Amino acid sequence: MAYIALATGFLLILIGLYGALTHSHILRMIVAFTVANTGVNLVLVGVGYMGGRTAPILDKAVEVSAAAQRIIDPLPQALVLTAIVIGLGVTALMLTYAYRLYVTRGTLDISRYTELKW
Amino acid sequence: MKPELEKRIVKGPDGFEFEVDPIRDYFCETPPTVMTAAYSAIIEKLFNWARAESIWILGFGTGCGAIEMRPLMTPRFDAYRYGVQWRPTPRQSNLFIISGYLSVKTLKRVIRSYEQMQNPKYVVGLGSCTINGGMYWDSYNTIKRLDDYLPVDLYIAGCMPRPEALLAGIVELKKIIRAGKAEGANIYAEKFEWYKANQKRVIHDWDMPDYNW
Amino acid sequence: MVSALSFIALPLGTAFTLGLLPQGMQRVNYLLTLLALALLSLIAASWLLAFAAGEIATQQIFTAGTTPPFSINLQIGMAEAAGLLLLNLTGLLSVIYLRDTLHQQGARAMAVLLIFIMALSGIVLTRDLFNLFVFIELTTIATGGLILLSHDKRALGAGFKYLVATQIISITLLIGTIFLYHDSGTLNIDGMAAGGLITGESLALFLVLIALILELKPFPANGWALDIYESAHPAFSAILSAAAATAALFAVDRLLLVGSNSWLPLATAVGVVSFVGANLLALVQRNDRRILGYSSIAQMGLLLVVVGQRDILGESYLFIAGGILLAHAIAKAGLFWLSGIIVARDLSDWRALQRNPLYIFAFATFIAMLVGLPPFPGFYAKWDLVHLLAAHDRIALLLALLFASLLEALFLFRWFGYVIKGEANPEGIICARNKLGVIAAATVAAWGVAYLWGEMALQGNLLYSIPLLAALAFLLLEWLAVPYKNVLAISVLLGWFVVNYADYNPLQLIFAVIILVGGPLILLSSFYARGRRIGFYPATMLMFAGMAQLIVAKSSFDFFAAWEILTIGSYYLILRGKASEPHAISYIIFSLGGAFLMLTGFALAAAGDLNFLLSNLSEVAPAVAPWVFLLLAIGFMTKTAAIGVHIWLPGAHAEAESDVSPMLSGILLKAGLFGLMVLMLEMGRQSLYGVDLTHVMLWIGALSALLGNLMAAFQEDAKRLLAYSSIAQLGYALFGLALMNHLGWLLALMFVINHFIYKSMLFLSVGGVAKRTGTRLMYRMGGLITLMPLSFIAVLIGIIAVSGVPPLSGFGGRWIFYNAIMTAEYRLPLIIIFLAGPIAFLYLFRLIHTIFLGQLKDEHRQLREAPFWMILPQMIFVACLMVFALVPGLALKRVDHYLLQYFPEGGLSWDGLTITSHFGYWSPISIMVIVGVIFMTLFAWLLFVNRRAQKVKQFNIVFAAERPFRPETTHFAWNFFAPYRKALGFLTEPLVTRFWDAIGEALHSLAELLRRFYNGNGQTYSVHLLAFVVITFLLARGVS
Amino acid sequence: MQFDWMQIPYSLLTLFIVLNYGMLLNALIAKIAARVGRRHGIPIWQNYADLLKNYGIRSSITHGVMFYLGPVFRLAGGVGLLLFVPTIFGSEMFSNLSFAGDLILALYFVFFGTLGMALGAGESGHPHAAIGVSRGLSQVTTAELPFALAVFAVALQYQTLSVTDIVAAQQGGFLNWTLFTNPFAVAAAMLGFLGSMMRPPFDVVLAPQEIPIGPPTEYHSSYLALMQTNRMIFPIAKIVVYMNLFFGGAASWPVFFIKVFFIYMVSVLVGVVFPRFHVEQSVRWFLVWAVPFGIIAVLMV
Repeated sequence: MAYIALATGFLLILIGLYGALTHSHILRMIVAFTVANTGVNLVLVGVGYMGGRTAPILDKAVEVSAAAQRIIDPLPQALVLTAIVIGLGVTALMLTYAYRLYVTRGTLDISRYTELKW
Repeated sequence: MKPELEKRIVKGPDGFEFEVDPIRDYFCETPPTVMTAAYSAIIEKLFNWARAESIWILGFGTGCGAIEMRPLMTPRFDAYRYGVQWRPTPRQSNLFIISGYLSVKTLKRVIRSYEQMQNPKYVVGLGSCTINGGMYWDSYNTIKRLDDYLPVDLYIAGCMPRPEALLAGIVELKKIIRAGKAEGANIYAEKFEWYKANQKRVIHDWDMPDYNW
Repeated sequence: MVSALSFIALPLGTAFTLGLLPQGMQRVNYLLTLLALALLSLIAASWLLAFAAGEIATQQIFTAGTTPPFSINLQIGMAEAAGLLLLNLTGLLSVIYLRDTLHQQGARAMAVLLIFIMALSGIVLTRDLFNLFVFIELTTIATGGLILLSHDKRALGAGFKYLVATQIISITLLIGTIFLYHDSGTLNIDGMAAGGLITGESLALFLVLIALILELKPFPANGWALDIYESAHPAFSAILSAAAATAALFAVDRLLLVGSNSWLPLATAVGVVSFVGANLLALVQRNDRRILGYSSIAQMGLLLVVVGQRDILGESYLFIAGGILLAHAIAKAGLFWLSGIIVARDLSDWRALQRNPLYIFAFATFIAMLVGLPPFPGFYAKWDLVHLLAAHDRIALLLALLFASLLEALFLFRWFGYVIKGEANPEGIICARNKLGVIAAATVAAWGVAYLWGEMALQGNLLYSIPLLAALAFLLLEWLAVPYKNVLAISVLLGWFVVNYADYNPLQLIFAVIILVGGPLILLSSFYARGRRIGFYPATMLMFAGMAQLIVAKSSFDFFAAWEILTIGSYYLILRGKASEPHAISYIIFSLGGAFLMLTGFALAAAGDLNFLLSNLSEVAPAVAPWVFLLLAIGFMTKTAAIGVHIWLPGAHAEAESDVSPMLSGILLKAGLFGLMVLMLEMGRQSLYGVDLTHVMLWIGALSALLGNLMAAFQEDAKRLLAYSSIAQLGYALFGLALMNHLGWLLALMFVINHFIYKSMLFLSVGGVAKRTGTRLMYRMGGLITLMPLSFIAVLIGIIAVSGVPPLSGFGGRWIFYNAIMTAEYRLPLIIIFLAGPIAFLYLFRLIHTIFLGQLKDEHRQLREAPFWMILPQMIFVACLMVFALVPGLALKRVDHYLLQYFPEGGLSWDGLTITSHFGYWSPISIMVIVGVIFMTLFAWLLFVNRRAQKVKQFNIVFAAERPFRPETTHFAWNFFAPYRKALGFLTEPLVTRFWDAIGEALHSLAELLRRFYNGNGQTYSVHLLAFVVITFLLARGVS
Repeated sequence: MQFDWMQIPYSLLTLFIVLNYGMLLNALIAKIAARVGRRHGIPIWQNYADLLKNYGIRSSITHGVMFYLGPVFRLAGGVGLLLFVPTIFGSEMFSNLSFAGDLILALYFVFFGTLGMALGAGESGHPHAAIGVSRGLSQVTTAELPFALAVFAVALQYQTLSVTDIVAAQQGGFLNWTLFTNPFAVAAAMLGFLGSMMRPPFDVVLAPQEIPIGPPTEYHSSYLALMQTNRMIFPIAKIVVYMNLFFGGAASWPVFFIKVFFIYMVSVLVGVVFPRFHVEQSVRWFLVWAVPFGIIAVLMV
C-alpha cells in the first residue's frame, strides 16, 4: 500500500510539474502546482507509513504502554498538516497575484509577462 | 591684397579677441641700411679677395638665359675652378644672375630673392634683354632696364651670350669685387625709395612688405 | 540575556498587535514596528557583545520542554548573533527608509515586514530541518507580499515568477526532508550529522541541499531573482540581498554538516560558477538594480565557495566568511538604498550623485567594499582565503575567483567612472532625510566593520597606519580652499619624510626622497588651482600614503595593502581628468589584475603563512619559486607599464590633469620598480622550464624601450608622447634590473631618479603649455619660444637630459648602461635596446620643435607664460638636474655601496672628480666645464662677428622666391616622421591593444549571448531550476 | 689622467692642425670627386676662401635665440668630440681632454651638435629645415645602430671602454688591428659610417633643390661660417674615433693624416658611385645589410 501511495505521490508531482511547465495560463499553473503539492503530501504520508500499524491516536484501542510498537510515527503526519497549511497559504498568494495581474494587465498568459529579462 | 594677408580678428584660446595684421605681424618691416666695411683696410682686402674667390650663385633661372648657366657646371666649362658654385637658397648666395628677359611677374620674385640675399651681393644682367629689353623692347609684361629695379654690377651682352661669355663675365666681376667696387647692396639701401618706386610702378599687385628680410 | 526566542516571539507578537490595532493609526503602527526592530537589534547586539567578550558559550534553546529529536531546538552562537544583528539592523534601517511607503501601505505591510524579519531570524536560529522549511516558506510568502511595496508595475509579474520558482524549491525541499527523516529518524540537523546514518551519497540530502542552495539564487538558475531585484522596492531589495541571502547562507552552512563534508565540492562548484557567471553577465548590464542583483548573486557564489572550502579554512572560516558576508551585506544594502534616491534607472543616471561629495564618498565606500579593497573586511578575508587556497594547492579555484573578482571590479569601477564623469541631471535625485540617514548609517557601518576586521586580523589593523589616516583626514578637510590644503599636504609629506628619514636604507631613501620630497615639489604646481578642488587631495594623499607604506613594508600583507591603497588613490587621481574615464577603467583593471597576480604569487610563496615576511621570499620552496617570481614580476610590470600591459598608461597620463600627470609618471610608476627590486633582491635569478626569467625580463625591458620610443615618435598629442616615452624609460630601468649585476641596478636607480626629474618637469611644462593653448595636439602649437621662454628652457634641459647627451645627467645613465652591459650574459636583447636609443631623439626633437619652434599660430600670438606655480617647480627641477648632472655621487654613492652587499662585483670608484668603473671613466664636472668653456668661447666669437644681426619675424624665410601662405600651412609638424613610419611603422601596429580589446570584446559578447538565456518567461525559469537540479546532481555523481 | 693647464694650448694645437688638415682634405676630396666627373675641380685653398667670405659677410638676420645658438652648438659639438678623444696614440701632448670621459662620452657627444643644430634650424620656422631634420634624425636612428653594435663588440673584445686602452691593444703590427681581429664589427661600423658622412647615397637630408639643403636653409654669413668650420673638423673627429677603434689608431701625425684620408675615402668612393636613397630605403638598408654584421660581431666576441 505504502508503495502505491509513494508511486502515486511521485506521479502526481510529475504531473503537476509537467502541467506547470507546459501551460502558460497562470491559473492552470496554479492548479498544476496544487496537484504537485498534493503529490508531495502523499509522498510525505507514504514515507511515514509503517505497515500493519494503526493511527497514532492514544485511546482505548491503543494502550499508552504499547503505543511505541503499535502506532505509526505521528511526525510525518504532523508535517503533512503543516505543509498543507503552508501550501494553502502559498496558493492563496499565487491566486492573489493572478487576480492583480489580471486586473492590471488584462491577461493571464505568463509568457506575456516578460518585460523584465536579460 | 590676398585674403590671407588681410587684417583679421582672431580669438585666443582663453576667448580673448584681438587683431592680426599679417603684413605687420609676420614680416619684419625695417628698411635696409648701408653697411660699410667694419674692419681695418687690410682685413677688408682679405675679405674682398675671399669674396672674389668664393662666388656663390643663386640657383634661380629667371629667363631663357638660364639655359646658359647649366653648362658652366659641366666638365667642359667647370666654373668651380674659379671658386664658383650654385646655392639653392638666397641666404647663402652672393651673386644673382638675371638670365635674360625678366617678366613683371618674375620681377616680384627676383626682388624678394635679391632682398633675402646678404650684403655684399652682386647682380649680373645676362643678355641684351636686361639692358634695354632686347627683342622684347615693346612687350607689355617684361621690364626693359634691369638697372631701374636692382643695382646691376655687370652686364653681359648678347642674345644669348655663350657660356664662355658668362664665364668671362664672372672673371670680370671678380675683378670688380676685388677692387672693392661691387657695392650694389649699399647702393640699393641708399636709393631704396627710388628703387621701390620703380618696382611698384610696374608691379601692381604689391603684396609684400617693402623690404623682404 | 534575553532569550533567543524573542527573535521569533517579539516580531510575531508585534505583527499580531499591528493587526489588532484599529485602522488609521499609521503613526503608532510605524513607531511600534520601529520599536520592535530596534529592540531586536539591541538584543542581538547584546548577544553579540556577550559572545565577543567571551562571557557565554554557544547556547541551545529547547522548546516544548523536551530535547531533540522530540522537539525543535534553536542554537545561538557568535555567528548567529552576528547574523541576527545584521538581519534586524537591515530590517530596522529599511523600515526607516521605507517610512513614507509604509505609512501609505498601512499596518499590514509593516506586519509582513516583521514576519519576514522573524522568518529570516528563524532560519538563522533553527536547527530543525522541518522548522527550517517552515521559515523558508514564511519568507517566501512574506516576500510575495513585500514585492508589492514597489511602485513598479512590472514587480507583479516578477513576484509571480518568484512564487513559481519557490514552489519548485519547496517541493524539492519537502521531499528531501521527508526522506532524510526516513533515513535518520530525526529532523534535528545536528542529530543527523551526529547520527552518521546519512551518507554523502544520499539523494535526499542532495535534494535538501540543492533546495537551500537554490534559495541563494545561484547562477544560472536565477532569472526570477534578478527580475525581483530589478523591479522591487530598493529597500526591500536591500533586505533581500543583505538579509535573506545571509539567512539562506546560514542554512546551507548548517546542512553541509550532514554527510561529513562530502557535499562541500558541490557548494564550491556551484559557488564558483555563480561567482564567475554572474560577474560576467553583469558586464553588459545598464540597469542599476539589475546589476546590483547580479552582484548579489556573485557575492553569494563567493560565499558559497568559502562555505565549500571550510574544510581547509580552519579557524579563519568565520573570519573570512564573515568578512565577505558583511562587506557584501553592507555595501549591497547601501547601494540599493542609494538606488532608491536616484530617479532614473540607467547607470549613468547616478551622475546625480555629483550634487554632493558625500554621496560620492558613500558610493565610493560601497564600491571599494564590494571589490574588497583595503581597509574593508573583504580585503582581509580575500587575503586569508587566497592564502589558504594556495596552501592547499587549489590553484584553479583561486584563479577562477580572482578572474571573477576582476570582472566584478571592471563593472563596478566602470560604473563609478560613469558617475564621476559627465553632466549630471540636477533633477535626478530625490533626497529625504530619513533615506539619507540610512545611507549614512550604512557608510558609517562600513567603516566600523573595516575597523573591526582590522582589529581581528592577524596582520594588524590597516586603519592604524598613520599615512592612511592622514590621507583619510583630508576627506574631513575638503571644505578648505586649495592653498590651505596644499600647504597642509606638502607639510604632511615632508614631515613624514623628516620623521622617518633615519630609518630608510639607501635604496628606500632614494624612493622616499622621490615620493616624499619629489611629491611636494610637484604639488607646488597645484597652487595654481582655484576653489576647493574636491576629491583631489584625499586621492593624492591616498596614493602617497600607499607609496610611503610600500617602501617600508616588511610583510607581504603590508606590501600588498600599500599597493592596493596607492592603486586606489592613483585611480581616483586619473579619473579626475576631463576625458579620462575609459583610461581610468583600463588603469584600474590592469592594476587590479596585476595585483591579483601578485596576491597569488604571495599566497604561493607563503604556503599558508598568513603573515609572510618579504625577507622570506628568498626561502620559498624551489618548486614554486619560479612561479612566485613570475606572478609577482608580472604584477609589478603592470605598474611599470612594460610592453604588453602598457595600454593603460598613455591615455591615463595624457588625460590626467596638468599636475597629476607628473605625479603619475614621475612617482607612481616607480612603485612597480620598487617592487621588482625587492623581488629580485630576495629571489635572485629564477628559471622556469629552463628559461631564465631574468632573460625574459631583459627582452621585455628592451622591447618596451624600443616600442615605447617608436610609438612616442608617432604621437601627435604632446602628453601621449611623454607617456609613451615613460614606457620606454621604464623599459630601460627594467632592463637594468634584469641585467642582475651591480651596475645594472645602479643604472635602474639612476633611471629612477633621472626619470622622475625630467619626466615630471616635461609633464609640467607641457601641461602648462596645454593649459595656455587649450590643446595638447602639437601641430596646433608652434613658435611659442618667445612667449613661453621658461617653459622652453625646462623642455630644452629636459630633452637634453632624456636623450643622454652630455653634459647633463642623462649621459650618466648611458655611461652606466654601457658599463653594465659589458658583463651582461645575454647580448641579443641589447641589439633592441641599441636600436631604441637614437629613436628617443626623434620624439624629443619633435616635442620641442613642434611646440616651441617653427611657426607661431594666429590665435596664440597673445599667450602668456605658464602660471607661476607651474613654472616654479620646473625651475627647481632644472636646478636639480644640473646638480645631479654635476655630482651624481650625491645620490648614487651610497646606493652603490649599499648594492655591494647584494652584488659584490663591479662597484664604481668615486675618488675625486672622476667616476671609475672596471672598464671606463667619467668625470661629470670636467665634462660640464669643458663643454661650457668651448660653448661660451664660440658663442662669444659668434656674438662678435655677428653683432649686427637683424631680428626678423616668422615669415621672413626664403620660400623659393614666394612667401608662405599661412602659419598653419608652413609649420611642418603633423606626421612629422612620415618616412620613418613608412620604414618602421609596422612595428607600431597596435597588436597589444587589439589583443586586449579582443579579450574585452569576447567577454562582452559572451555575456551578451549568455544573458539571452534569461528570456523573462517564468516557465523558462522553472525549466532552468529543474535542469539545474538534475545537471548538478548528474555532475556531482559523475565526479564523486 | 688628470687635468693640467698645459693641456689647453696642446688641445688648441690639435684643433689647429685638424682644422687645417680638414680644410685641405675636404678640398682634396672635392677635387677627387670632380675628377670622377672629369672636371678640374676647385682649387685646393677654396675652403679657406669660402670660410673667410662667409665670416666677412656684413649683414645677417636672426630668427631668435635658438637660431643664433644652433651653429654654436654645432661647432661646440665638433670641437668637443675632437678634444674628448686622444688624437695621437702615446702622445701626452695630443691626448687632448680625454681625461673627462671614455668612448661613451665621444659616442654620445656626437649628438650634442646635431641636437643643437636641429633646434636652431627649427626656430628659423622654415618647413624645409624641419623636413631635413626629420629625415636626418630618421636616418641616424638606424645608421648609428651598426656602429653602436660594433663599438660594443670592440669594447667587449678588449674589455675596456677607454679609447687609449683600445688603441694600445691594437699595437704591434697591422694584423693586431680590429679590422683583422674582428672583421665583422669593422664591416658593420664602416657601413654605418657611410650613413653618417652626409654623402650619397645617404644625403637626402640635404637634398639641395627639393628642400633647399634642408636644416641649414636659413643659415648664412657667420652662422654658416661656424657650421662650415664644423664641417672641416667634425668628419675628422669622427674618423679619429673609427681610426682608434678599428684601425689601430695613429702614433704620429703623418700616420694620422694617411689613415684619416683613407677612411674618409671609403665614403667618397661609395658616394661618387651610388645615387641617392629615400629615407625609408636607407633605414631598411641599414637594418638589412649593416645590422646583421653588427649582430654577428656582438655574438661572436
